[in-house]
Amino acid sequence: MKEEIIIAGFGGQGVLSMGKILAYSGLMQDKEVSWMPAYGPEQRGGTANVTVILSDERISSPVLNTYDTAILLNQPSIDKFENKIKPGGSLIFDGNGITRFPDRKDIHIYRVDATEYAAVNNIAKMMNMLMLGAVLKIRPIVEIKNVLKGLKKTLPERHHHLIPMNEKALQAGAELIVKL
Amino acid sequence: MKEEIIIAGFGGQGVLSMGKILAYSGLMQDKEVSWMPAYGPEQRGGTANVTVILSDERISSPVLNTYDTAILLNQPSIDKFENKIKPGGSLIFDGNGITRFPDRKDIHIYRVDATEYAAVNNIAKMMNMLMLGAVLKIRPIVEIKNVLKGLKKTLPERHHHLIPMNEKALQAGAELIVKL
Amino acid sequence: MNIIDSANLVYRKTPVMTDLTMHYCPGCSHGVVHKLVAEVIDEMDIQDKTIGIAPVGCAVFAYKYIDIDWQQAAHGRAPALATAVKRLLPDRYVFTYQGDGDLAAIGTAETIHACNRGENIVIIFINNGIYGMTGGQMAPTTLDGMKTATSPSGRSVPLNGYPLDMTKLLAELDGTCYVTRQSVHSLGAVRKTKKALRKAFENSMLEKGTSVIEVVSTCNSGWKMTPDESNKWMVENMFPKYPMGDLKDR
Amino acid sequence: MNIIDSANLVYRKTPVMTDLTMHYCPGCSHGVVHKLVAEVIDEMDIQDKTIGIAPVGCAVFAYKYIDIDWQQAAHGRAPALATAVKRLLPDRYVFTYQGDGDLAAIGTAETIHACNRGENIVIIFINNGIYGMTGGQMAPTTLDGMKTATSPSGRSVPLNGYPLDMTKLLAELDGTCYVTRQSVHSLGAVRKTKKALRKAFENSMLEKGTSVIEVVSTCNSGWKMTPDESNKWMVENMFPKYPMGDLKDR
Amino acid sequence: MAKVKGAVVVDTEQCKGCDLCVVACPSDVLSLSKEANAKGYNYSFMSSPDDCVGCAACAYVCPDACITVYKVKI
Amino acid sequence: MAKVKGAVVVDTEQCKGCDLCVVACPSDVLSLSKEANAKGYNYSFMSSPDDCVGCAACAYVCPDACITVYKVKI
Amino acid sequence: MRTEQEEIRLMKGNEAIAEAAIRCGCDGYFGYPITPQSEIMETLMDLRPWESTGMVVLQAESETASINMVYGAAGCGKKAMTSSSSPGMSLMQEGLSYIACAELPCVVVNVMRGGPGLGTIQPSQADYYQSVKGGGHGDYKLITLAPASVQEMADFTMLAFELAFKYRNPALILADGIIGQMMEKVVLPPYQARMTEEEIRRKYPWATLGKLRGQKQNIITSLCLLPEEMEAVNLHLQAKYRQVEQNEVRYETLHCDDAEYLIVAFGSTARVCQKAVETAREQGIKVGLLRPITLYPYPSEAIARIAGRGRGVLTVEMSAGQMLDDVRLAVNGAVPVEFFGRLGGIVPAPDEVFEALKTKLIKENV
Amino acid sequence: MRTEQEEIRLMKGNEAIAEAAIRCGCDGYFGYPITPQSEIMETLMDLRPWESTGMVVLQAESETASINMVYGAAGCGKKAMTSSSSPGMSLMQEGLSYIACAELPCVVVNVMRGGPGLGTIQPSQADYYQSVKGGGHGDYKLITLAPASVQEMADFTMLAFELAFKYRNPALILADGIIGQMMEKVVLPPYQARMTEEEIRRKYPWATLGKLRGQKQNIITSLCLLPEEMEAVNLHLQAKYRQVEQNEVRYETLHCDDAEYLIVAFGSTARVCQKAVETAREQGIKVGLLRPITLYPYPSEAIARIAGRGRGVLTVEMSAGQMLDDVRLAVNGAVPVEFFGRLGGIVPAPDEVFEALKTKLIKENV
Ligand SMILES: Cc1ncc(C[n+]2csc(CCOP(=O)(O)OP(=O)(O)O)c2C)c(N)n1
Ligand SMILES: Cc1ncc(C[n+]2csc(CCOP(=O)(O)OP(=O)(O)O)c2C)c(N)n1
Ligand code: SF4
Ligand code: SF4
Ligand code: SF4
Ligand code: SF4
Ligand code: SF4
Ligand code: SF4
Ligand SMILES: [Mg+2]
Ligand SMILES: [Mg+2]
Repeated sequence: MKEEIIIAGFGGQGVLSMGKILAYSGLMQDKEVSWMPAYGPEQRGGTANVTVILSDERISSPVLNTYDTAILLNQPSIDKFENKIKPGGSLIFDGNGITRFPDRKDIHIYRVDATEYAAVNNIAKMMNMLMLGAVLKIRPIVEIKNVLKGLKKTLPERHHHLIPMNEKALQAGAELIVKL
Repeated sequence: MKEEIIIAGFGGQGVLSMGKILAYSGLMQDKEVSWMPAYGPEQRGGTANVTVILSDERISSPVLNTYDTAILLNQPSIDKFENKIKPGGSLIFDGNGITRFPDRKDIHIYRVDATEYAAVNNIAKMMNMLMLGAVLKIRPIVEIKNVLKGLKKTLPERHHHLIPMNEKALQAGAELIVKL
Repeated sequence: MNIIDSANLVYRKTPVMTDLTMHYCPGCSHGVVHKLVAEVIDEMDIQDKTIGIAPVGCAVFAYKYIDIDWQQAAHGRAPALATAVKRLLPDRYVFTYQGDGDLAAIGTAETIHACNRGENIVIIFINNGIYGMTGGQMAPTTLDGMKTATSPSGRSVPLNGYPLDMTKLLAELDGTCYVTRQSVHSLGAVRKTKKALRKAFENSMLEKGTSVIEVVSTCNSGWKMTPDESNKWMVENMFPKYPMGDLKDR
Repeated sequence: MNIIDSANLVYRKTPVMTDLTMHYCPGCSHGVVHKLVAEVIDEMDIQDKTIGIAPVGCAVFAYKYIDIDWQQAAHGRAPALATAVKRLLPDRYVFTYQGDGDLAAIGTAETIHACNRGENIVIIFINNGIYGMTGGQMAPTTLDGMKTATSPSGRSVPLNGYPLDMTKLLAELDGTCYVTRQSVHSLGAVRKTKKALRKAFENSMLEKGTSVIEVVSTCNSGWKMTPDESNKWMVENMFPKYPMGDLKDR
Repeated sequence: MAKVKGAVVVDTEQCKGCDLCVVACPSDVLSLSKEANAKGYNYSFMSSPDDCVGCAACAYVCPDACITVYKVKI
Repeated sequence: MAKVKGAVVVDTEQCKGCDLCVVACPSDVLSLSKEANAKGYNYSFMSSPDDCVGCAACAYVCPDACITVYKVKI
Repeated sequence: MRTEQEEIRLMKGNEAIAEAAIRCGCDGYFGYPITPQSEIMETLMDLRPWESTGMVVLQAESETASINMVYGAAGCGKKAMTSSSSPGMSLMQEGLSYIACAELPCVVVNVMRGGPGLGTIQPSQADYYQSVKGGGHGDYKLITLAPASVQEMADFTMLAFELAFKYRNPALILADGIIGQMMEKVVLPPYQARMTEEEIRRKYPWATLGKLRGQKQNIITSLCLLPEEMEAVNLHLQAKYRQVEQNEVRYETLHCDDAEYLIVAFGSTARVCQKAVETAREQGIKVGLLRPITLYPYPSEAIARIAGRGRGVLTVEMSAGQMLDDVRLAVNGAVPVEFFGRLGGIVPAPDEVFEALKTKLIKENV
Repeated sequence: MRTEQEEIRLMKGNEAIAEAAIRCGCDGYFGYPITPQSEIMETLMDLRPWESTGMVVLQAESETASINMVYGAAGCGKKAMTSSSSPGMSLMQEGLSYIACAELPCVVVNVMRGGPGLGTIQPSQADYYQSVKGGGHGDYKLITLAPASVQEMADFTMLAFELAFKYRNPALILADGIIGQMMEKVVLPPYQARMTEEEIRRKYPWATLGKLRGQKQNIITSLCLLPEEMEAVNLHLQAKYRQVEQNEVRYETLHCDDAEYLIVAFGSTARVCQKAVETAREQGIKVGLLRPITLYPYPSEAIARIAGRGRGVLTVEMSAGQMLDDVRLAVNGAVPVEFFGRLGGIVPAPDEVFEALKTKLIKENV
């Protein structure tokens, strides 16, 4: 098993932490993992992206040309990464503010309106967990229980009370998938 | 014509300026010249030396192994340079404070008590001119008139009145030579 | 009644600012100071005679926003560049624009010696008590107890030393003619800062020496507060250590 | 009557000095200060607990003459070395010995920041107004009008800036606990300097911060005077700009 | 004393929604919009335009030079 | 008041003839010698030994730590 | 149950260095922030080792100060380190030359970014020359380790200290933005006690800890005004470097046994190349990969040996071709040596490398 | 009668640089004292060019400040220069990397002394790597001229400015303590007027002299946060370097036509080697000498050509063997390349070189 993932969006959308949770969950399942951000002074605008690889074997390049799965949270990310998905791979995008929809025929495309759902339900900070729930429904690369274990490991103790809320978001996100 | 000269002594004995006068005089006679000091923070003791080359041809190395003529003003200099004089070359030394006299048989050795003469005659600052007078008597590589021209060029205007004194010292020095 | 008419114009962006959107975080003080510098250049009509020296810090791209000739200096070295530029072009207005890391840490020597030589330049010193650009590390001016990425439990004097009042030092130097501390958190403060900047630029041609304008500023990203909270925190916490006003004017 | 008898001994070279002949020019102030430092170390009985940091400057070979452990720092960086040594060996006495070029030109940032952090070290600052080691060039502390190899017609403020009173700046910093200016041209001056040195060394263990002892000194070679003339010139010309006495003692 | 009436124009695309103009306005003229601009910021706008006195406090403190101010005496 | 008598020993080989001790001596005890030492310096010596009061001023100011001072009360 | 000491963690390369430093008994870290390595000091400040192991962590006023603080600490026989990125490294060159000459053991980390000048904060390998040829003045060498994984960031921190003390020489960890910023699994080394002063005095009698009664003074210096003495210092250094060259060459090979073509690459570029080699092997092209782990001493012999059996070498770097010199010197004309690089912060993609292999090397040999 | 302008003088290499700088219209010198080159600034201060040509001469607070002052001055299209010696050069590496990337023309003089560390003040050539490989971070090159006589100290000062402006690139004069301190005859160039502002605006429209109405702003920078842009900057630099390599290689040969053995040496070492070649020729040994004048760009082709005809090459340096790499790269295995060097401030004597020639090279070929 090997899954090569790109997650991209605006700084502030939780791109890097979504990747971190994925990577940590992989670690919980004894996979080899790599998490490689395109780093920069994000707080001052611009886009953020992270390449996450989960694999049974030792990972060679943490930098990739093409991906199995792309999780794209804004228009510039779709423009940049749509063409870098392997044929047969998956593109999962958030519909908020998208003006040009992805249209490749040789990949699976899913729309997940996590931002809207989060806004409506006043859980803006859970947007990335909603998205992750959807992603794991589509590509069940790690088990939800390991995601929760991972969260426990990474969140500081004082935030552990938020874990049930995260779990709910993961479940809710799985319901938002619209296959195009 | 090519003359390779080393001048060595204590800092303060006028080693470098004697070399400079020689080099400048060479220049007056349209020779190629090079003046290469062993530089260092002299003011804080130690010995000074300078290699002077006068030649009709372009000079290759300003740094030499062996010399035609050595002008040595103290004991450490004799110890260091006596053996670096070419067979048939000249060693000219000041007798002041010398405890081990040079004794090579294949070179010409001259003693010139310039320091003593300068002290007795209260012209300590002329010591190096006395020595130079002797040197030029022994090895007439440049003409006295060019030395004086050179002096005129190098000395600041306000010191030009000292030139006759220098001339006298050159003449007096020529009388101090004792061939060993 | 049509109020919005050029005849009724009270305030608009000076044309000395370019049209690019600044890369600063929302509410960052850098933007306000940029605007003021541009306005002063505009009002003095010296756009063709002014050369700016940009630092390494959040303001590294200042050259994109103020429409004059610029040089971008290595971290901390802006005063060295400015020295050379002004000495070679004595009838030009030359200013540096520097952060507290740039001016008061790595550039300490260059700053002090430019001021001590009395170079006829303007030094604009944005003191936000933090390294904004690199993600909020401690600066020499970081207050005691203040949390930053390299003082996560708050600056501690035994560990990290005292907050440094660099401007006070610069006022001590014979080479400075005008040293002042300002801010830009309110209308009044902005007006004063602008006046100070104008005076400093004018000093450039009077051969009086170096003018230093510290602007005590916020870095809401680094401070992890909203812009408004930052302003309030600044007034309450920064001002006591870095009090407003002229330190020297001769 | 045999006066010369160990029973009657009043003064002799301290055994903390080595037997090497110092490389300094005849009459150089460095020698006197070396002796005093060694005497203080001797009297405090801390030869085994003291680490000296030598500069780049005429005193670069200080380590040959004072018989303790030494590190020789890059030009200007002695305070950085001392910071690390003291932080890693807090029960040791750590001092730097620096010239005015070393401390007040290239080492400005290191000096100011060590003092501002309040490192518990002693900084001995030999201000002879010139770069002795390299042949007498202008230093930041060179007086206005003073001739040096790089100001052959005398320092000129418009060209070279103002003489820098670095010690005054250091006294302004919160991290310094004791800042004093002394000299070694007379018996009285020597005694005072020694007392100041002792106090500074004692401060090292009190966690009060940095102690700075400037010794206004002569460089007769660089000044092109006899040692005695140098002392007189110093009193007349250096003292007005660099007045004797404590600038800070807390 | 003649009454004064002001108005401001906010460059809503440049605005970063920092709220500083809102806080600075002495007459509570400005608010941040519910809607976001293309960069995702809730821009400032005149929620109580009639109260504007054209004092330009908002414009002076705006870091992004988004505000143009007009004023008439009436 | 008991009279005091001093004497100094100059390390003539280390002495650099800087003259500072000569100037510093309140009793004009010291002078520079006519003769030079091995390093070429005219070293300091007690030219008026009887006047020495053992005050050590000379020793304190000597940069090269050449002077040892003795004193007795007589 | 896993103990805390051998815990497997997911962390950034920069964080791994900080963790490993504390665990291997580092005495002092001195640094100045710069992207992409600021997390090293940030992690240390967060972990507060001064409360646990007693390690000192100090934010200096500049890189110049940092490296000279390292000099001071190392002079006391302490395990001292600093870290920076390219522009900051340039400011350390004088200090490094002093440290090398004074023979002080210490560890320096460079997480390279795109240059020259202020450049960009993205990954690069263009400080190779500076690192292994000598960015500072004079004849000296830094033992240079090039990690290619987060695990190696941790491991090489320990190894670097080991080598530094073994040879009394600064050791450089030459990483890049990728390795610094990426997260991987890492097994952290167990905690090792800091050296006691008695240990230091015994093992490193040159250290300036205070001159004990009856002992000679210790002097840390790089000054010898007499050129004869300075030459002797240099000859001693050179002899030491020959030792290092004999004992400490480290490299890793992949598919080199039957390789007709050889790729040479270090650090994260080697990871990218590994993927390219996999692709090539899938297509039946016999390519091998040699990854120098020590950049100084350089695995010249191994390269000469493996390259000599094949038909050509491709050097891949994130630079205009710097290690290329050393590959060419190793191969010494035996087979063609080609180069592929991306510059100024761009990371080559695996398929670009594969493409370069085909167009630059294999084609040439057809 | 000789005019003042073409006067023949006896002067030190350092003094020649100062005189030549004024004469070639230099606008600004910024420096910090260090032996063995302090006479450069001292001579300038003595000549007071600010009263004649208007040239600015400023003693900076450090080498770091000096090189950044040069950046500022050069950014205005002015002819700016600095000088230092080895340790001071190390402090300039960040600045040089910035200057190279911002493409600013300027002249830097390094009068090398023995390193590493504080070392000694005696002559050395051990900053070769730092000069031509890149002591600073990133991929950049300094056009590097190696004078071997006082005359060349003067001539290369002019030439360096010419090349610097031709390529908008820093030019380095890499001399050593011998050339700096020795006196020789020198014909000084005639005075050349400093460029007027109008001239600068016309010839160097990138200069920051103040943005005139209707013109675009000029920005001197080395920053490109986007790696794509930074790569473009780098590719542009690399293309320029290829140009330099094509156009500007300079070297001198002696007795190379029939040479069986070739000595390669630069700077004052080449003078020493010339004497060794004379001795060898007297003894009937067919030795030639190639003296690279430009160290970057390096005369690799010439060396390959001449060495290819012979039986071996001896590289002679005042270092542990740094240019040796470039000689080996040029020869690329065609003939044996041997090395003779003295280190840490020692100047090789002509007979030592002759001896090395016999024992290292000729013997091997017997
Ligand atoms: C030599 C060097 N060291 C460090 C850095 C990294 N760096 C970039 S900006 C900065 C500090 C910025 O802080 P400040 O000057 O206060 O400006 P601000 O961003 O707060 O406006 C640092 C350390 C660098 N670019 N170069
Ligand atoms: C980086 C560097 N720059 C310059 C020098 C040359 N240098 C040696 S000592 C010195 C100045 C000495 O002056 P000061 O510090 O006043 O000490 P003094 O000799 O007067 O006691 C200089 C510039 C150096 N060794 N290293
Ligand atoms: S990080 Fe701070 S200083 Fe930088 S732009 Fe953001 S708020 Fe302003
Ligand atoms: S040069 Fe000056 S400071 Fe140096 S030893 Fe001589 S007198 Fe002392
Ligand atoms: S101009 Fe004055 S009243 Fe009008 S919106 Fe702005 S701040 Fe408010
Ligand atoms: S101050 Fe400017 S940027 Fe901030 S909300 Fe108001 S208009 Fe927008
Ligand atoms: S001890 Fe006093 S009296 Fe005696 S020689 Fe010395 S200074 Fe003069
Ligand atoms: S002070 Fe010392 S060195 Fe000077 S003359 Fe007197 S004894 Fe000699
Ligand atoms: Mg800041
Ligand atoms: Mg001094």
